[in-house]
Amino acid sequence: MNQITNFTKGFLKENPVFVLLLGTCPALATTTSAWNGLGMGLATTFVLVMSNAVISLVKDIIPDNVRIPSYIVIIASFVTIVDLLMAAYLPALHSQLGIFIPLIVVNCIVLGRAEAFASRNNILSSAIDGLGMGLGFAIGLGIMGGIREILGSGAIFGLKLHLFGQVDGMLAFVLAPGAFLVFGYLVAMLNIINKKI
Amino acid sequence: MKSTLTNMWLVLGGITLIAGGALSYMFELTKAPIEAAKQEKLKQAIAMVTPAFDQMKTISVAPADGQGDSLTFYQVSSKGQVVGTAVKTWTDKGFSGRFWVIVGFDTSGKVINSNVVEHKETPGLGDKTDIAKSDWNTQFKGKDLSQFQLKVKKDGGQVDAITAATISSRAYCDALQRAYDAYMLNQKNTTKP
Amino acid sequence: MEYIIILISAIFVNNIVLAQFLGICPFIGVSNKVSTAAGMGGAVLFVMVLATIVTYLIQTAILDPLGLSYLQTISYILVIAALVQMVELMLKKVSPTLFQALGVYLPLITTNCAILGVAIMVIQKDYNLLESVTFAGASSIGFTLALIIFAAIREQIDLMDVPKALKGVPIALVTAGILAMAFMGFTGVV
Amino acid sequence: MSSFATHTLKTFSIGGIHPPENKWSAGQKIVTLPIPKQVSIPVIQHIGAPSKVLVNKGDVVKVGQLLAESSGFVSANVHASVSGKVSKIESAFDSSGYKRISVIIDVQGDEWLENIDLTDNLISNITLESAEIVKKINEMGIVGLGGATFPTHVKLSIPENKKAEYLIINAVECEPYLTSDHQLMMEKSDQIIVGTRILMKALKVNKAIIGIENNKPDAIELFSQKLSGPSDIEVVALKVQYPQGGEKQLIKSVLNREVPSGKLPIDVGCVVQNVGTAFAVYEAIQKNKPLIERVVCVSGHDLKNPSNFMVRMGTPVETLIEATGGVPEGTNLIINGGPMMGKSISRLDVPVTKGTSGILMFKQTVSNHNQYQACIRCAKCVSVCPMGLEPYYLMSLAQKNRFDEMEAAYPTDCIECGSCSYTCPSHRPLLDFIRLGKSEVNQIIRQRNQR
Amino acid sequence: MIKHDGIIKNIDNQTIEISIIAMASCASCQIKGVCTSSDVQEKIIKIETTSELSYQIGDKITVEMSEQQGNIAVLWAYVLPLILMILSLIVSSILLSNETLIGLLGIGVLLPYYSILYLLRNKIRNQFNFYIIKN
Amino acid sequence: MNLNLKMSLSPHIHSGNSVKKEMYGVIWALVPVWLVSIYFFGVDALRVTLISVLACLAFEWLIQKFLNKTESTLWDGSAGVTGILLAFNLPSNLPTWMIIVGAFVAIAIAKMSFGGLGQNPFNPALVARVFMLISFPVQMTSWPVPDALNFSMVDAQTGATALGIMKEGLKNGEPMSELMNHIPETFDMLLGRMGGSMGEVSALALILGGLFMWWRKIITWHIPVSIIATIALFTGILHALNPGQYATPSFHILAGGALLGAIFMATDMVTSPMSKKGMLVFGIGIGLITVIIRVFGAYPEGISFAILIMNAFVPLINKYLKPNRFGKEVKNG
Amino acid sequence: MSETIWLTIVILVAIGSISAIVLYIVAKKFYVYEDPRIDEVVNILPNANCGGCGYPGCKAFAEACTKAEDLSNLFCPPGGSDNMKNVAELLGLLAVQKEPQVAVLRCNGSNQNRKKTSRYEGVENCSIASQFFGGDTDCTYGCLGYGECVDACTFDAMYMDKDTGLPVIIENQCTACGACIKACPKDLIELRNKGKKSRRIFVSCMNEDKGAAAKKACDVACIACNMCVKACKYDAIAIVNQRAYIDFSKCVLCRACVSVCPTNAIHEINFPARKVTAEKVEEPQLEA
Ligand SMILES: Cc1cc2nc3c(=O)[nH]c(=O)nc-3n(C[C@H](O)[C@H](O)[C@H](O)COP(=O)(O)O)c2cc1C
Ligand SMILES: Cc1cc2nc3c(=O)[nH]c(=O)nc-3n(C[C@H](O)[C@H](O)[C@H](O)COP(=O)(O)O)c2cc1C
Ligand SMILES: Cc1cc2nc3c(=O)[nH]c(=O)nc-3n(C[C@H](O)[C@H](O)[C@H](O)COP(=O)(O)O)c2cc1C
Ligand SMILES: Cc1cc2nc3c(=O)[nH]c(=O)nc-3n(C[C@H](O)[C@H](O)[C@H](O)CO)c2cc1C
Ligand code: SF4
Ligand code: SF4
Ligand code: SF4
Ligand code: SF4
Ligand code: FES
Repeated sequence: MNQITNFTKGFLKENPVFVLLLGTCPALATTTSAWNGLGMGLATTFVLVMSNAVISLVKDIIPDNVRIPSYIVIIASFVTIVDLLMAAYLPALHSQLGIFIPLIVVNCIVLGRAEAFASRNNILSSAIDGLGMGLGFAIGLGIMGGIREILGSGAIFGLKLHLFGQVDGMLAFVLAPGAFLVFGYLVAMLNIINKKI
Repeated sequence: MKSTLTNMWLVLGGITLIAGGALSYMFELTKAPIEAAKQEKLKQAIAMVTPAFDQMKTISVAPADGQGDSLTFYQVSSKGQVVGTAVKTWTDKGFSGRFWVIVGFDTSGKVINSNVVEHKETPGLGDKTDIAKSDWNTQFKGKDLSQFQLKVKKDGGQVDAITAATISSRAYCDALQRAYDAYMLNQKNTTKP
Repeated sequence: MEYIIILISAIFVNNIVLAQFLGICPFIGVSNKVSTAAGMGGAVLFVMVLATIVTYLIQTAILDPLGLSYLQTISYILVIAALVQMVELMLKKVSPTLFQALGVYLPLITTNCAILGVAIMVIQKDYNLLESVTFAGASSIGFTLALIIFAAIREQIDLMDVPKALKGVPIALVTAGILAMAFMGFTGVV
Repeated sequence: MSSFATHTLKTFSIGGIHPPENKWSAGQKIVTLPIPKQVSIPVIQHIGAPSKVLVNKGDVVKVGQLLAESSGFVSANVHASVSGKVSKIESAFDSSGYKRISVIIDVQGDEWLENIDLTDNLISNITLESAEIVKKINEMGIVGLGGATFPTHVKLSIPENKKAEYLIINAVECEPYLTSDHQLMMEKSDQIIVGTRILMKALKVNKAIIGIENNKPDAIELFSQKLSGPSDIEVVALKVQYPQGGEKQLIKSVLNREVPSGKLPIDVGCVVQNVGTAFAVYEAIQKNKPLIERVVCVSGHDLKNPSNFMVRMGTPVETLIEATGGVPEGTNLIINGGPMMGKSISRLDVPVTKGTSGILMFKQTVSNHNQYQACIRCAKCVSVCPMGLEPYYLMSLAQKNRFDEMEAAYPTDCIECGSCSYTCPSHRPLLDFIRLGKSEVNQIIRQRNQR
Repeated sequence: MIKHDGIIKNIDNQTIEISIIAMASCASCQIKGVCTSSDVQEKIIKIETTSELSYQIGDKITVEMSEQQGNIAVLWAYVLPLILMILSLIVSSILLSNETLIGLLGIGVLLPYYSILYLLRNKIRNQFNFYIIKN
Repeated sequence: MNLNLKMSLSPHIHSGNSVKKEMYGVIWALVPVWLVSIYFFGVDALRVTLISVLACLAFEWLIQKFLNKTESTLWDGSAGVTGILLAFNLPSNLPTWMIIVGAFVAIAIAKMSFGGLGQNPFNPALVARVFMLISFPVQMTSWPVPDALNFSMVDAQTGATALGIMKEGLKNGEPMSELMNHIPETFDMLLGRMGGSMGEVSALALILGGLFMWWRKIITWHIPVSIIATIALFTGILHALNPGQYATPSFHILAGGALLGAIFMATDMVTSPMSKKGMLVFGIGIGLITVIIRVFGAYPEGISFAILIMNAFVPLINKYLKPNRFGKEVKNG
Repeated sequence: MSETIWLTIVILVAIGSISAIVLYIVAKKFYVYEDPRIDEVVNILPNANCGGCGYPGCKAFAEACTKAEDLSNLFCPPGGSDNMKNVAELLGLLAVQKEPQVAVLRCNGSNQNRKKTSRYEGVENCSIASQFFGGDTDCTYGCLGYGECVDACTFDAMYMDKDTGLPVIIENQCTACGACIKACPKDLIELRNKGKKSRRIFVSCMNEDKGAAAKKACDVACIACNMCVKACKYDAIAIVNQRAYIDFSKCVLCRACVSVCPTNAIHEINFPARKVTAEKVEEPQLEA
């Protein structure tokens, strides 16, 4: 496969959030603002790239029967590493994302990519695949966070936009209902876009 | 690869071994920064409501009326001299759920500053009690609570309530009152360094 | 009282799906029929409680005393994965008929997300064992409740002429959004 | 409304509607229509298997002569309604809009078979035995005249493990506009009573009930008078409510018995027959007269003379209409039967058959089945359905071709009364889709039973 | 009724082995290959028949089971052990104070439960009926 | 001979009822309420209603024309009803743009996303109201104090609703007897002389409208009666147990939106159950949840949430509480 | 080495190996090797998920293919023979060769050829209409024109021609999945071999009435006059139920029958034009 399409497919055609609907929980929970969404996405990207690379490196020595447990250990290790690093150096973001950092380990994209891609391809392709998918995820979360932030608190990346006069924004968008609504309409939009191209 | 019992053991053992090694190394590496970050957070919260300090002492104190969970006192001192106390206090009168506030008193019992630690109030309403969202709680700065009527104006006090969030405003006052009462009651034994 | 508060809170006020955003995948993906949703709820209930007990024990008996709580993620996920499989294996050995009936009846979801999430949350909330079990049970009841309501709504929507672009997952999400809005009415009940 | 209007009037329990009655031809004496020049007699005029044609082109037949013979248990004989020469045997349109094998007879005179008693004498003495009655009813080609044209002998042949307790005579005529049963009752009450007794004898029951809706006070009075005193036949006045004429509803109304879903009236010990059928039975048994003519009510918007006619089977519908003064200007819908259950017809050369109870000519019709809106889930259809079904749901499933699921919603219970479509504010053609679903579900059930 | 399409894999005396291809809701899903939340693997169902039926290996068939039976299965497999587990937790927590022990007792109750299930396995088998319909 | 006859299937006659007639019936029933709200809230009441209705119609038209490309149902009145009921759920001093946002949520999100009239599982006006309540809590909880025939354009004074006063007071630990002094008289509540949303203030006008709809057979009694009865019963029990803590049933029924909700919003046929049994269960559910939220929850008013929550249960209710089928159980007399 | 590192490794290895044992046992009992070829087969397939093959979706079909020992019972109509050949190649099996087929409409009772005798104002649904009456013309066998077949086609291979009132099949889009055949209550659609150069000849009429009645109802009805039967040298035509039927396994596309038909009931498709005899309503790809 061409490395470029390999890299870009995660953006639109196979966008993990809006098309494949993987990792819906973090997508809903952590997108209260653009930074949070992006942060979560990048953390996932890190895990994805690293675990894809490592798995493709060791794929040949892993016996079939312990494939899944081995993958889980590898992935979980990277998740723990991200968790520790963020706690140490990005404490504010870490506390915002909370429980959803350890939950990266069960995010379907990570294990799914390991199974479907990294276990069959070389290290470079796997890393690129991970990066593409991860960035697709991160951008998706970032956009969703951005929309919710603009509508919900009238700001983007923390910058106040003063859109709504006497109120900051429509609070529903930073709360649970807004997450579902924005997600729903974004999925629909990507449906349409993908059909058009 | 075909699986046999030995290669499975070897591989899985190897992977966990390496993972364990890497993780523990990482843990050792980040231990200090994490601890520092945690301390930093607390310190910042305390520093915001107290004068500059170089030492801190943590004490757990029961509320003045003896009801409910105890409060945490962070007695701060500079150059061996107690300069103030930050009190982490709570109230259940919030709009929803328990409401945690930290308030700093100087040695005379005046409020230095106060802020929200943790709350479940509605974003946009109750969260205006947070200094990051609005400067509502600056009205308590420097107030001597023995003179200042710690009640919202509607209830005959001196506090301007947040528009449409009287409940949260009241709760905040309640938390401060609890801290103040406990502080005054315990002042005798806590002023000693 | 403590337990009742945990129960009501986890079912209605902080519903695991509608407010905590855990287990969304099965919620969106598998909730098409009411009967299956109810059955699945039973399965999740059992697995969630069992997993919570085991991970709680691991945390309090092994990780905490040894100062290794940072191994939470990795050990939980391994244990949960193994546990779920073991239950299945037991069942198959013990009563092949039941196993088959379940095989026909349910898409066996492991809802890793929700199970791991609840296991971690009980530790974060400093619950004791019984509180943890209550919380896990209540969370899965909340999950089942949301799933059943949602399955019924989707059965109905299935008969409607939803605009093409919104068919399927998008309209399910919009519905979930409105449902979450409605459930916000329970704010402050506990 | 009348002296019988008491608040204790009986009716059925669930659903029902009350459309404007518009019984314009009420009270019009039954006029015997002249015999037309040519008749076209389809060999299938009943529910069941088509009959086998016995005559050939060129044969000369007499009135009452057997034209086609019943070809199975659920099937019926067809007799010549006129005398003359068989000019053709071909498929011709009947009122269903499909072509059917029909015997076309060019009328010559009016020659009857000798054994038919053409006098007006009332013969009340029933000489035949139960089994003989059923046999003769079969021979005479009697089918139910209440609309379904179900062969009467089949209904009278009670399966061995069941027992009839009541004969119920359906004199409800709940369809708006139609008056044929009403007029028949006013003019042939004695014959109907004898016919009822014949049916009772055939069924070996000693109790019959005639159910009449309260909008026919004269008929109620007449029959009550004739049957006053302790009698084996009881007259029950019923509250006006469509579709009280549906046999399950009627049984519920008069006896408060509920025929279980998927079961027949006989399962609750009842047999329901139309008054017209009772009259036909009388004529068949006592007078040897096969079912060759019936009362047809002709009515409609702006019609000059709404009438009730006694018509030979096979007479073109056109003849009836002309006798009432022709199709009124602006008529755009002609219905064979009542407005709730009848079928529209597109041509006037189709024949009157055993099932034709009325011909209605309408100007503006409110029902346009093609312009309907989305269901607003108002539950009106649910509340009027006499069978307690959920028409909105059945229609949605049928629209989406989800017939598998539909089975669980009991479309087979639907009696096709049309109350749901009548009442739906969104003008949804509920019954159209339910009929479709019904036939598909029946097919599924049949397939399953075959396995 | 719950219906699944399947293929006959094996016929052995009175037992028919059917492979259920995929759960209906997953069959058309584009990511079922990578999904970990639902089990989309092949499931093998063994059905004992009493009558000689004209099935062949490779026949496409539909397996049917009533929803009620499904619910009974869930009851036996999950709900009852859950109730036992919770009861055992409550009882032992009244008697004991060591949480680890309480927890182990809670889980431990599953062992006798499964043993009982094992003893009852033939009884249970008679409670469940699957129907197979040839497509 | 070709008469150009129409071939159509039975039945050939129709009751003449139509969606339009039903919807305009509701609009007529709402007129008294509207007049009362204009009487008390002045020009602002007019403004809010007008904007809300126009915005609802506009969104309905735009979406049907350009997005869904379905036939226009603009004039069947359903969007109008949604607009009016939405307006009746708002304080009369709400800024115009917020009303438009609400109309958008009602029509675009809650109605058209599901396919339009008849397809939406949730009551559009209530989805909008709850959305706005969550989004604009300040504006949505400051109620203008009613002032008869005040047509001046000056901003009216704002205050809390009777329920709001009650909730806040109880949170603050004030005793019920004390609180009752701040609360309007029963008679005022009947007429509408109290703070609140435009449509909920006058109990009499609401009941009048309800009776009109019942007479026109637009609604049946089951839903409103079961809601009100449940609220009365439940609050009655609580009041009897502890009068110092819980208000009287009549207060709970007359203050706030209980009547508006029970008569006009819970009865929305699209989002309520199909069988009579179902309607009763639906009503009881709404009553219970309303009281739970009002008495134990954070929100002073609970009927909007209660109706939405029960809307979610409607498909389940429809599935398990079917109408009595003829011949299902054999009843032989 | 610090204590943490020690403990970590010990605990992790312990937990890892315990769960690994469980997972191993389970995997051994449960794991079904998912044939990677399934995905490859899916990639070859048209991925229309139309169900034409009898499986719930393309993936299920692919799975069946990889498991099957021979492909004789497996055929994907949309993909056609070429596609199956590729699948077979990939799996190292023998493919079934089926002549490519296409749907044809066996009714030419357009608005022009068949006059309306009544006005149907019912639900526009062929099944419902056909249950109710024979149709709004005197031919009770012909197309009702409410487009149920068009709705059934998932490949957009059909549309209703407003002028003729008949459905039209777009030849190169039709995959011969047969959905329309199931949908049509009048059984008017048939799958016929595409024929050489996509040419085919068939009788476009299903009327069973006697000649005169049929002709009266519709200008292009087959009147069972036997002319074509006589004209065909290959015995490909037979008259059953008052209408002719051309067996496409015998027809050699000689066109002899076409010109003798007095009512133009026989259609030829994709033939070069010849001397103009009568106007014919043809399928549109002739122009295209
Ligand atoms: C969605 C919503 C959220 C609210 N959140 C809060 C809150 O967090 N804090 C608060 O004091 N009041 C909150 N309120 C308002 C209270 O219910 C109550 O109306 C208000 O405190 C009355 O006080 P006022 O006199 O300040 O208007 C909220 C109201 C709504 C509708
Ligand atoms: C297969 C079949 C068997 C029937 N057997 C009996 C019977 O044994 N006894 C009876 O009273 N009616 C019998 N019926 C007649 C029906 O109950 C009913 O009268 C008939 O379908 C006409 O009903 P309608 O005029 O209400 O539409 C039978 C009908 C069918 C279709
Ligand atoms: C909706 C409905 C309405 C009916 N109305 C009448 C009616 O008014 N009069 C009548 O005799 N039969 C009516 N029938 C037919 C009866 O159900 C029943 O078939 C008939 O009375 C049996 O008698 P028969 O076999 O003598 O026709 C109606 C049937 C249905 C389904
Ligand atoms: C009795 C009745 C009550 C109604 N109540 C509401 C309502 O509360 N909210 C609303 O948006 N529409 C209401 N409508 C209008 C209509 O049903 C609503 O717009 C649909 O839900 C849109 O599909 C009502 C209509 C009727 C007939
Ligand atoms: S036609 Fe059928 S579904 Fe409709 S009301 Fe009558 S019985 Fe009920
Ligand atoms: S009467 Fe019409 S609109 Fe009302 S529920 Fe039935 S189908 Fe729907
Ligand atoms: S539905 Fe008919 S026209 Fe469409 S692809 Fe299938 S066979 Fe061809
Ligand atoms: S071919 Fe058949 S399905 Fe298609 S429009 Fe004609 S009648 Fe209807
Ligand atoms: S991401 Fe949470 S269940 Fe899938």
